[in-house]
Amino acid sequence: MQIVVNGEPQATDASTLRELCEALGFKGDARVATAVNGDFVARTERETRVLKDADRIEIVAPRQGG
Amino acid sequence: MQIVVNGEPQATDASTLRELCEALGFKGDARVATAVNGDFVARTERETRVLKDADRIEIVAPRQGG
Amino acid sequence: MQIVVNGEPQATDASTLRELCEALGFKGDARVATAVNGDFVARTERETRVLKDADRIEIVAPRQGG
Amino acid sequence: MQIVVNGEPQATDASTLRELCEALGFKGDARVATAVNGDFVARTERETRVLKDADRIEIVAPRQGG
Amino acid sequence: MLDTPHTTSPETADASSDALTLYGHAFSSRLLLGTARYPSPDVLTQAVKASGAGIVTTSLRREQAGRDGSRFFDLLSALDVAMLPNTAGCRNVREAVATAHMARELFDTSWIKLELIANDDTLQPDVFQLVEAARILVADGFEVFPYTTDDLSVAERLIEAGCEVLMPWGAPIGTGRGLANPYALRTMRNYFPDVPLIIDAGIGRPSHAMQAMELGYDAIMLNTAVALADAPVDMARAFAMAIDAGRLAARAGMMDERDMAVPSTPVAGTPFFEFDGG
Amino acid sequence: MLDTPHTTSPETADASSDALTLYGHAFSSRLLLGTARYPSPDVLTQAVKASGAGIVTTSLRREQAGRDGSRFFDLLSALDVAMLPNTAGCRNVREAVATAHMARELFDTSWIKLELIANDDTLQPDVFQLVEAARILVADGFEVFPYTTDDLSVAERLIEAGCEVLMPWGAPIGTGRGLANPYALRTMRNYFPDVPLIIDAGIGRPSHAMQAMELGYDAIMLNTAVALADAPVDMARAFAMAIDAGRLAARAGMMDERDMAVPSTPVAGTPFFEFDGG
Amino acid sequence: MLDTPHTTSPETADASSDALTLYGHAFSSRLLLGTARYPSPDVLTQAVKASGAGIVTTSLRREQAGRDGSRFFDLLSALDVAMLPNTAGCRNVREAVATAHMARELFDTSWIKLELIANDDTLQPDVFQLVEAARILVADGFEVFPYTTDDLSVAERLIEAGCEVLMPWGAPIGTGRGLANPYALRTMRNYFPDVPLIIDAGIGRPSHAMQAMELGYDAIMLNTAVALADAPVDMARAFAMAIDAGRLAARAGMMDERDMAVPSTPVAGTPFFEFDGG
Amino acid sequence: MLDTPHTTSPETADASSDALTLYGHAFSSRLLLGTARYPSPDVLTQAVKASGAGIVTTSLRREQAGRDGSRFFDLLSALDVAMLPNTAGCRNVREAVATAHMARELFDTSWIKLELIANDDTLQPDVFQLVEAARILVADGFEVFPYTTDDLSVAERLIEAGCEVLMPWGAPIGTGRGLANPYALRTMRNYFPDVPLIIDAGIGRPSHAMQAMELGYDAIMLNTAVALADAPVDMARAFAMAIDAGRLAARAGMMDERDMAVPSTPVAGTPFFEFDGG
Repeated sequence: MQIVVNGEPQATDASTLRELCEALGFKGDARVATAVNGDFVARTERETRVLKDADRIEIVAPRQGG
Repeated sequence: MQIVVNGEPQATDASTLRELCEALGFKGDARVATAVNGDFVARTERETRVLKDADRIEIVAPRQGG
Repeated sequence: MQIVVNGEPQATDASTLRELCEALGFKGDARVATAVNGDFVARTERETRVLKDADRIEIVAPRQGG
Repeated sequence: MQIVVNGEPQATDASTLRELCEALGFKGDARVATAVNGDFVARTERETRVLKDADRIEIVAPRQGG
Repeated sequence: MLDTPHTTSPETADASSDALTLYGHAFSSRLLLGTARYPSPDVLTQAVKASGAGIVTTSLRREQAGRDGSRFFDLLSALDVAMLPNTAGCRNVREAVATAHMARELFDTSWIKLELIANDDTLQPDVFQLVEAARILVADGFEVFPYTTDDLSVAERLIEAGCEVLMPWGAPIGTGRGLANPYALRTMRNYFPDVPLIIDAGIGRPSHAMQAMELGYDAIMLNTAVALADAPVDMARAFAMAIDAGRLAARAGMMDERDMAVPSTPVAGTPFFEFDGG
Repeated sequence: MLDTPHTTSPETADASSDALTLYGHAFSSRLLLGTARYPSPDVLTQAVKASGAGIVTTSLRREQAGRDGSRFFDLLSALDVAMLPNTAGCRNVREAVATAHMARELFDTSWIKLELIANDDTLQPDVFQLVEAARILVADGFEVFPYTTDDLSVAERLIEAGCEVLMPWGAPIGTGRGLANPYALRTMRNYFPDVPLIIDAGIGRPSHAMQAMELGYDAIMLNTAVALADAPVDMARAFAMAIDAGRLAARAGMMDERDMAVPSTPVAGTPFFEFDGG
Repeated sequence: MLDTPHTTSPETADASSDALTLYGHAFSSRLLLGTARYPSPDVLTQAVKASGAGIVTTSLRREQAGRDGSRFFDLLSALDVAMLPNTAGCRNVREAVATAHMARELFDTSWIKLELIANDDTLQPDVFQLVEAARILVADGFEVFPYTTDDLSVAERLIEAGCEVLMPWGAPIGTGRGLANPYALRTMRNYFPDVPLIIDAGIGRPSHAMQAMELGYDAIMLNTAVALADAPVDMARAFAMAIDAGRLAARAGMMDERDMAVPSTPVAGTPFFEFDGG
Repeated sequence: MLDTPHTTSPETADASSDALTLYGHAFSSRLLLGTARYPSPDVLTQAVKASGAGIVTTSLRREQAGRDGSRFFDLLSALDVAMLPNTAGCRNVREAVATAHMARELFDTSWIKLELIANDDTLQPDVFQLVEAARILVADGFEVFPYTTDDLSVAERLIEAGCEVLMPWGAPIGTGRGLANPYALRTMRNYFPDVPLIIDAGIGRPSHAMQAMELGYDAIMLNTAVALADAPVDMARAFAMAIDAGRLAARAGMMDERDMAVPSTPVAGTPFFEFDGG
């Protein structure tokens, strides 16, 4: 399955958002937040969020800001 | 029938907007424009525009402006 | 003898500036400074400074300033 | 005799300011004004103004200005 | 009803080498003059003539019974200028739309100076209702002159709505303060290089109008500064000259500002100068 | 040697209802134009004509051997304007006095624009030497136009010295910054209501000149802003218009600034208005 | 997820006699400091401490695979300040809303600094999308800090949408120009006397921040002016002092400006004074 | 007679790493406070303390017969500050010189704040008499603090006369207008990088004082802005903070102004960004 993670196209076997996060090395308690196709997906919903081909995933963390 | 003309309550026997204009001394070619209950009524529609109780009529003319 | 003290005309019997100061109630250690006819007269010179008719005396003290 | 004309040192045989002007090619009616050693010398006085060694001469003409 | 501004001699867009073109109509003057607050109709007439304005703004107001409504219109018609009616005093979209329609019928023009006022303190536009009303009126066939601010996001919405001219304020109406934010107005000019931009409101002195023209604005709309001058007719002429001069200067390429002084008179050849300091 | 400015058609002081009168000579234009830094003599000539200036400033500089010195003079003479020679570049009283005398002979005029420069950074006047030189020159029969600052104590000394005109700077020469201290210039205008005051130096844009005229200044002297414009001739005309318009505005009584907005279009009779808020 | 700003020692609203209260939380400091563009994390840490800020702004950005995302968060957590995440870079409502939700989860706070940018030249807010996003986020339980302009009609919509704080810009982000339109900002302050108003963006110097506080603004948000100073830590302290001093001055009742001078030292009793002029 | 300012605990010039040094005496505060126009002696005392000022200005005035003249002096002596007497109200050199001598005896100090007033409208210095009096007083052993303008040619004469400090005005005394000509004051600062320059007069708000410090001025002298505040003691503290913060900022290297916006929050890694515009 081809998806886009943080703007970069890539292939994945993960079937849920949680599996994707784990596959990318984000542990369960990592301070990251997620969105799929432009909509926020809460941490608690990652497990039930099924991925499909061409999904666009955002995985973000706290950074400096003005 | 009680109506409001240019903000002033008054009684009228006019059944149409055209009759009202005539009753108020505005001739057919007077350079005035009209609205009823907040909506513009074109000169050509005054004859067919039937008035009803509590209608609010505006009759306006060109003036100075900035 | 008629003199002017701080802008006010007055008569005096004092023959020196020191005598005038004393006559006006300024003690020897009073924190006042003096000028005669527009020129500064130091405290130490008051005793020897002879007054003459029409002299204009200034006797000033510290005040607020900006 | 060594003099300075308009800031440039030069030798001259001229004995008067008028002779110097002529030697430099300024005709009698040229629209130039003169100074010697910092002082203005009027056109009418050039003939009688005797030059001496080390004199500093200015010969100026109208120019653009702001 | 005509879809052109009412004027007996409309110039065409190529009538002049530096015409102001608004909705396809060309004007040699870059001053739009308001018609309110003059000491008398006669002074108004003379001021309009002295200003050289090709466009004057007007309003509509309630008429007294028995009048024929044409006195003021006839006064202006004699002046051979385009009339640009406004929606001054409107507080909501519905009022503004109805007023625009009445104006179109009264003044025989599809031009409308769209004003939607947010509050009495500043008489600033309510930018949300302004955009909404502009959309409706453009769809109804109007050619809209929106009284707006220097806000670029509002300006873009107005252009999207179909406005071909924008009228940002210089300062609140009637204050005479000039350009309250020249930096923002300069930015706006640069951001919309091809849209006719007319400063509307806040101009108090001819030098204010000139400053705006030097910034590259296309035209100036004003009223109070002329009408309330001690000598309105002379002031109208002063504004006309200032605006023409500002336009000319903007096109003639003004010098840049510098921090340090530089002599205008040439330094070379200065008498008495010597290397030792002379 | 004449004691009048060199011009073939001097206007008399009553030639115009609003003439600028300087040392008994009247001028209809209130612009004094410098003659330096133009791209060519031809552009200079055209710019002077376009400006309508009645007075131009000049200098004197060292002449090359063999020249007859009259080329530039003849160029200006053809323009029928008064010439006001300056002492630009002078750093001390003696230089300035000698320069003034040379200028009087060269330009057939007792007018002198007196400049005594204090430093290169600002080219500001050295106010001490300025006053001293003015005293000497007035005693020598000159009519002095002193380049000064907005300092009132200096101005009073210059007037006491016999100067009948003052030329305060707007900003340092050649900076084009406009009026660096409008507040002080306004104070100066009010303090000397009857002395001709000419802003000299620092003007960069026509709106700067106009602002000064609106403050009540009598005339504007400028050079770089025209000479270094992309189109000097057009810019000369723009300044001429701006200065005339500023004069007209100052006399026509400008409106006062306000903090709060006030409608220009009348409120009475606004359609849709009702007591419940309409 | 908490609905309070993340800080280990939140002050309560009555903790101080002159606290800044934002959505029920009280802060003794009236400076909000951005955390971007510092030379190093260590300088950032020191600058936050030196500033005394009770609130710092943050963002969220894409994380690299394998990271645990907490490094920057932990750095700030150690500083005992409230974090106010922003939506910087968002161009439309949907992005802004999703970003706000991610921020709420990441920073354990319902506070969001809502930025919806209209264009790159000015980075000004898109006021239409701003209001729309504010409505959605308030409905979703956020406490919104909208980055807005000095436009009163926009401000009123934001307040209607449920914003209890407004953050008007002083000038475009990162320009350091200070208050581009002090007149409009003064009007805004007077129009909303009871709404906390925080100047956000454009501050370049401590005197700019102080001027805003003297106008009666409640607080100042800034970043670049500290981060890009030669000595950021000292500059943070300078801003803290300026803002505190400005607050103090605004409450201490500043003197009015005058046109004419008036002596400070008393005139009565001046030596050498006489009626003939002394 | 002492040749030092009267203070019971003079700091030495190396007491502080950033001391203000005037005629060999070092002060940690960069505020000089006037002592006139306070509501009461008690408020004056508290304001001086709150200001942290190391120097206060004073005058001398005619004393009533029978007084011992020391009440005001004793009030200030208790405050442990240096006293700087002025010659306020003097109109000619002779008065100023005599006043300075009387002040030296009265206040046990060779310091004198030299004021020679040109006119009542502006209370500006008469720059000619100022320089003349400065020469005389320096020869008489005084350490002169001249109240002057931003004129560089005057400043150079004062320095030549032996003044080691200059006190240019910001605006006319008592007007509270702030820096009337920041451009000229910036030029002055750059022209005299090593001379202590103290802004004297015209300061109305702490942000005015801060602006001057940001320009690099060494200290600020003020009176009316504190004395006529609604809460003079708080205002004194606000000025103290503003001046310290301005000094700190000037040394911490402020960012440069820009025309175009630049994001503070990093652009890289912005979520939802895509090459097709995302």
